[in-house]
Amino acid sequence: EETIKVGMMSPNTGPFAVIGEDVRNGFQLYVDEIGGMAAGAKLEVIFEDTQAKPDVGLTKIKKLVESDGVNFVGGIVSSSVAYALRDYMVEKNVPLVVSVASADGLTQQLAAPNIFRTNSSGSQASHPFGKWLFEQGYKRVVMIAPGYAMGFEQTGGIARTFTEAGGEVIQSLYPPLGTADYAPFLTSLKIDEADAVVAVFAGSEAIKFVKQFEEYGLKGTIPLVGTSLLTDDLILGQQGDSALGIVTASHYSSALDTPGNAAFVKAYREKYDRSPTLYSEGSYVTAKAIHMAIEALGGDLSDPAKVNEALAAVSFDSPRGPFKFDGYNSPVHDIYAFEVKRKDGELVNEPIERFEAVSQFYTWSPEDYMAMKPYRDIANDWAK
Amino acid sequence: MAFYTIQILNGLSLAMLLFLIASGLSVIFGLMRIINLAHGSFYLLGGYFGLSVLNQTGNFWLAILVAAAIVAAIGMVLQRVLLERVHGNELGQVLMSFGVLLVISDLALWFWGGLPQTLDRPDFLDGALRFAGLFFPKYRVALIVCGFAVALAIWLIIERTRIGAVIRAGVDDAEMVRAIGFDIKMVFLLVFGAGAALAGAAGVLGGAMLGIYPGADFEVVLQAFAVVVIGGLGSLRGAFVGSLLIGFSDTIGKALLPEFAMFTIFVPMVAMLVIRPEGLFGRA
Amino acid sequence: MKPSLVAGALAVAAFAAAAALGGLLSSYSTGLLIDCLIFSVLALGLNLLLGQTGLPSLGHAAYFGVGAYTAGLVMLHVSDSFWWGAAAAIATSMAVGAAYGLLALRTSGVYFLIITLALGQITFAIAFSWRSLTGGDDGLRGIGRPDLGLPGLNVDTTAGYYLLALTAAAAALLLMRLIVRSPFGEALRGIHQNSDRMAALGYNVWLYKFLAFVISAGFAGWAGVIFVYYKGFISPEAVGIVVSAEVTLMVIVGGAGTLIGPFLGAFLVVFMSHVVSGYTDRWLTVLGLLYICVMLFAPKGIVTLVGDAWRARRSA
Amino acid sequence: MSAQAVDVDNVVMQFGGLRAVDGVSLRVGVGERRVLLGPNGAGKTTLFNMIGGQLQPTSGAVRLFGQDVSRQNPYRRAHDGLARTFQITSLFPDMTVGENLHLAVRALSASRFGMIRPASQYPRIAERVADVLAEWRFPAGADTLVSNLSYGDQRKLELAMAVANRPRILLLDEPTSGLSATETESVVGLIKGLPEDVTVIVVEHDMDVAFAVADLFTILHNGRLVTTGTAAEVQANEDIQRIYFGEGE
Amino acid sequence: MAQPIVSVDDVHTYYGDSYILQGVSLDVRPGELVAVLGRNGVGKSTLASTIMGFNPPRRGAIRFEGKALTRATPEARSRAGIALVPQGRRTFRSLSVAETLEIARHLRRFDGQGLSWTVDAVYDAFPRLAERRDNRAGTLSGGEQQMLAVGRALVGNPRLVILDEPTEGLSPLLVKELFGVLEMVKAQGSTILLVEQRLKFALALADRVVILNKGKVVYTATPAELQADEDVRHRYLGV
Ligand SMILES: Nc1ncnc2c1ncn2[C@@H]1O[C@H](COP(=O)(O)OP(=O)(O)OP(=O)(O)O)[C@@H](O)[C@H]1O
Ligand SMILES: Nc1ncnc2c1ncn2[C@@H]1O[C@H](COP(=O)(O)OP(=O)(O)OP(=O)(O)O)[C@@H](O)[C@H]1O
Ligand SMILES: [Mg+2]
Ligand SMILES: [Mg+2]
Repeated sequence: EETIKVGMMSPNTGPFAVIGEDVRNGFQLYVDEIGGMAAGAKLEVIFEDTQAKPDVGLTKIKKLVESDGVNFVGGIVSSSVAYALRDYMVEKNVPLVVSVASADGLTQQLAAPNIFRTNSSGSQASHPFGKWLFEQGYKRVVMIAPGYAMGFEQTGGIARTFTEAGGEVIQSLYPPLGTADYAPFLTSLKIDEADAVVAVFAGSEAIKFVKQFEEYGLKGTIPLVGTSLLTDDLILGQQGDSALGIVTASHYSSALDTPGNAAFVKAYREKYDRSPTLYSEGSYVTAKAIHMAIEALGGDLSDPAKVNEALAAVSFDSPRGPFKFDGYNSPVHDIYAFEVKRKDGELVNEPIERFEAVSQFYTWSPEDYMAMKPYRDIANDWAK
Repeated sequence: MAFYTIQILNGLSLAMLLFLIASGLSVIFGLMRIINLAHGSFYLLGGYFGLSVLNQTGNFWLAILVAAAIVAAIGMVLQRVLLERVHGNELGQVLMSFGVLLVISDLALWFWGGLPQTLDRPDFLDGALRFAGLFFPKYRVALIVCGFAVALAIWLIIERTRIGAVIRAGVDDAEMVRAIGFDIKMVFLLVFGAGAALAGAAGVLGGAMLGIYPGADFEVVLQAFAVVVIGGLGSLRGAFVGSLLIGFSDTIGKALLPEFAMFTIFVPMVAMLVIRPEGLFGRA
Repeated sequence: MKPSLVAGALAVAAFAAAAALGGLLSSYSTGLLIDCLIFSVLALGLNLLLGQTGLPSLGHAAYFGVGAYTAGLVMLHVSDSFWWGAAAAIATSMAVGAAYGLLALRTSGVYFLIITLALGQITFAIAFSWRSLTGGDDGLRGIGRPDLGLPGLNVDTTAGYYLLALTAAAAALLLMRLIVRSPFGEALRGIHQNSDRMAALGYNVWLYKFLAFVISAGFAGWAGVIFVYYKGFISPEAVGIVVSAEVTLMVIVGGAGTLIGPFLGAFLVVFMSHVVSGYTDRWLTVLGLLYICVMLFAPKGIVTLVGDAWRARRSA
Repeated sequence: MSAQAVDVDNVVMQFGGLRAVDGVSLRVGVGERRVLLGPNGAGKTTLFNMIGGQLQPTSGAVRLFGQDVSRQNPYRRAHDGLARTFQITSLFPDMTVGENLHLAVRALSASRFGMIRPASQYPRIAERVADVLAEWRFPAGADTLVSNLSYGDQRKLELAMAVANRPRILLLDEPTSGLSATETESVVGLIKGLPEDVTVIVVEHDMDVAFAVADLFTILHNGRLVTTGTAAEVQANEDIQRIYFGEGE
Repeated sequence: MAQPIVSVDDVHTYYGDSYILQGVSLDVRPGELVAVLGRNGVGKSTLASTIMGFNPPRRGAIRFEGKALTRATPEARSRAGIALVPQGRRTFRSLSVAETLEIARHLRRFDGQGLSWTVDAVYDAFPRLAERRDNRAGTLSGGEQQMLAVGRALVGNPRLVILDEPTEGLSPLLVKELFGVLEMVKAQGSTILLVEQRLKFALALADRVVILNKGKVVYTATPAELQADEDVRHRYLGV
């Protein structure tokens, strides 16, 4: 009996461990759903810990490719890890399906036939959201986000469409990653002059930020909006009522009402006793994309070019809705605006608006888009 | 004006949190010269144990007490079983306590999961104080008061019981301290336990302000060491002033020069050490 | 035969055996060995400060990172020559080492530890935030394998690069051996034990410490060169406190103040974090327990323990 | 001009509220043997520390062979020919006796910054170490770790390291304290056997030793120089008898 | 004769592999002052630290006031009434004079015979220490540290004081003072074991002298007998 091997890379230790767990769970759930078989072959999944360190990630992926001889690699949470692996994977021409890392460049300037991504790219959800914010009546905003690529890209996307629509960014603050206390930043925000605060944080920082936002009396004074990491399903419970009313944008929340989602949420909860998140869903979709490609090829993975083509061509219904790749192997999917609400006693990210079939290039052509300066190099230039 | 008032209060609250974390270390490291990187683990464990107690009972004060007690016990076992064996071997202490830090953080991840957790504060400390058009969280006010109280208490204990002198003597020449009749091992053990208890309590207090999550141990231990060293080894006053300095330089720096936020702790730290190579109140 | 000849022959044999290993092992295992060698060189350099001179630097990743970034930038913007890259990298590392040394050597003991830590974090912050030069948190990528200018030597393959790394590490070891056994090295040991007396005897203690600092930074830069050409990228993580702390632990585990200790420590720690983590999620617990056990049974490091046992047997 | 070997000019050393040395001037000619006497805490070691460079005077100047060295580091003064011992033994405890002497002998040689040739392969230095070892005889052997030496032998090594480099000025801070009678005698012999042009200043509480090695005596008290004189003068001076020997009150 | 206050019985002590005390036996009776003499490196300090409990003997027994102490910890011995003035002073560098005396007197108070030592009594005996009260021991002059080490031992009001070369580094004046102090201690009924290089000093105080050579007791006598025996003096003490 033939075996097809898939490597899964995620951080199992350190601050990102909990995301890594979601990534493994989502993948495993799908593999279990198909009985561990693809096109008649046994699907073997090998998990490796990237430790969220680029050079460790590179060593691990070398093990997967050279020592274990995997046919696909999925996973990857940190963008810096993804960047570190990219050249090696392109050289080896083994398909890499990134489930979480959102760095824009991976599927834009650095796009390659064997590099795929299943979650939104950094600014993908921000583009429609920025325009929408303006349409909601916000004219002037202040932005705050962690001072690294993720923060720059997610705020950048909002800032671009928001300002193009006629809005104004009056201040942008980028506290360094790992900031213990947001008090000095919160108390420096020019909220008197703004209609809303745009914030992008993740994990423990998001919890801290949202709590401190309330502590300093800002909640209720000025709306807080952002991208989904700020209140994702993983941390929402910890944020408690402080998060109520926050509006964010993303392609997924467990509260989505799509045909595929209810069953997915149910299965996931049964198996792992908690709600799925955009991390586990992204990884679930990774598994499904890989599976679909194997099926399309009838299990024959001998020609790398064909494998890449098969992957690029997959399209299916996923928990988030219809899923397919664009010409640069990044997903085209619906984006939502969510609002944190309490439903049946639980906090959920309730969809309040849908933007259909959004690609990473939004309304631009890929060429025009990539000719613009990347968001991560604009950072502080939005506020005038 | 209001801007500066609030930043000063911010700085003060961060400083007092730092001091609460560093006070235990100031005793263990400053006085006894035991390099215990697992101090961060004590903080982490304190936070998690406090969380568990809080989830069971809802009593914040009980959480502090229980966390301090459990962590003190763990600390004493660690000292007796492990750290004592590398007495006087600084590099050995670094490695051994780092090993302990790894084990504890990994087991904590296993047991409590990787999700960042927050500790609920007592109701009367929720919300904010309003004065002169300013808005400042009550919990932070309590933290500031608490920091000053702990500083005073430790200072009094050391002065009153002369235990400080015995400990310092023990660091200079443990054998001779035994020769004047002190069971130096017991003294060290108790002091270590007290330092651990302080860290455990700080875990609950800090957890309620910043949350408790994997990796907090490492962050905390670095800051605590920095504070104690900048203040000058063996000087509680130093640790206190060191906390204030770092708290203020960090807060004010970030408020005034947000673009240089990554440098607001370390650049002042280097500057201080270059100007005062033995810390603010250090006596070598 | 003279003992030194025997030792020399043994060393050559060991090198040959190690070189042959590269051909026998799988490319993944060979790659792991390269990782080990890189960190060995870094640890070896740190050991000159930590073990030899008694200066506990906790910011050594800074010089490693400066070396790696410099070599990477040379490759991306200037030349693909290994020698140019290496020379520039080592020189820059040593220059940064000299600048930091001037500041750090005002202090001693734990104060030194903290100031080097702070300087390391400043370097990290620079690498992280100077996006136009360093690529920020994304790092520098797309760095190719260098041209050694030596016909017949192909470092594009893992096995070929392994030979380069092995030679680089052997060269570092030999150089360090010379330094440690030289009058200079002996003086560093003296300073470690009693710097006041050294000064009274006529040694310029500060200058020795400073030179040791700069040389040690040079070794770190050399390690950074081998690192960056092998990985093809460099990002701020490599400059941060985690790497600095790891290297320090490697030195202590192996045995501070010994020549082989840093190698042993590096191999052990790299092995643990790559291989054991493939078997259990709790590998950090295993690593932590290893540290604890080493200190329980070999408080001066493994090499020292083995050395002592050997001497005891010989004299018995 | 015939410079003094050591010329201390009105030096003051202030420690917080305490003037440990309070305006002392002292001139010791080339080849002279001088003993510093004074009660405990008189400031003798502090004065030595200022001459040796371990402390910088609060005010005043120290000249060696006519050169002002007040702001010079200890190592520079060692190169000017100054060597000293410490009252509280100051050795390299984890090295052997031989290695301690190696460090001492090498301190002034050009090879001290050598980074290539092994330290053991400098014949001239090895020779000198062997000479010193032969002269001083350490019963435990040259390969004994210093931390395993008895206190007396450590004191002896302290001295041997100071003279190993044939200094021109030698400061000895209580060289015989802790030594048994036999060893004390041999140290006295060694001091007396030093070449004539070596200037020696000794702090010594053992009067037998003091009278044996020196011709002139300088008395310090409470940080001040009381007087300088010959053995006879010292013995005849009532003040000195009172403050130092505790007689005649 | 009275029961010995401390009796050392065939004690063998090692440092690692080096065999230092090779069967030393020694009795000291209450109120007696026994001087231990011998050249450098013969094991005098080792004997002192063996009695204090720093390095317990491999073989042999030590009894104090009739109780076996061979395996007791130093702190237990201290509390039983033994104090040590170690060679090389070993004062607590970072403690002030006052702090040192304060912690040293802390635990014990004997309802001793005669006058008991208080911190003030130490200051009276060594006025210099009173002046330096607030200075850290690490900055004291050598002689001052020696006084402090003696004071530290005395404020515990021990029944047995072991002094290891206490006159080392003391000026003649202070040697005299110390002499007076030791006479006073003796007069109070404490017992003293004195290791000394200064023969005159030791002989003037001692009731009995013991000479150690190569880890063995080679001679026991009264001071007068030793004075008379030039051969022994020359052979073992070099005078
Ligand atoms: N670093 C210092 N800080 C404060 N006081 C000091 C320091 N060094 C020495 N002293 C004080 O200065 C005085 C003189 O000390 P010094 O060591 O010079 O005396 P000394 O004459 O050598 O005495 P001894 O014969 O006892 O060795 C002493 O009272 C001592 O306590
Ligand atoms: N820590 C140690 N480790 C190993 N050997 C030691 C140690 N301390 C002392 N020795 C050895 O033990 C022997 C006796 O030393 P001890 O200090 O008891 O001599 P001592 O009679 O007090 O001499 P001194 O008059 O010089 O003080 C010496 O040969 C010495 O080298
Ligand atoms: Mg002196
Ligand atoms: Mg002795």
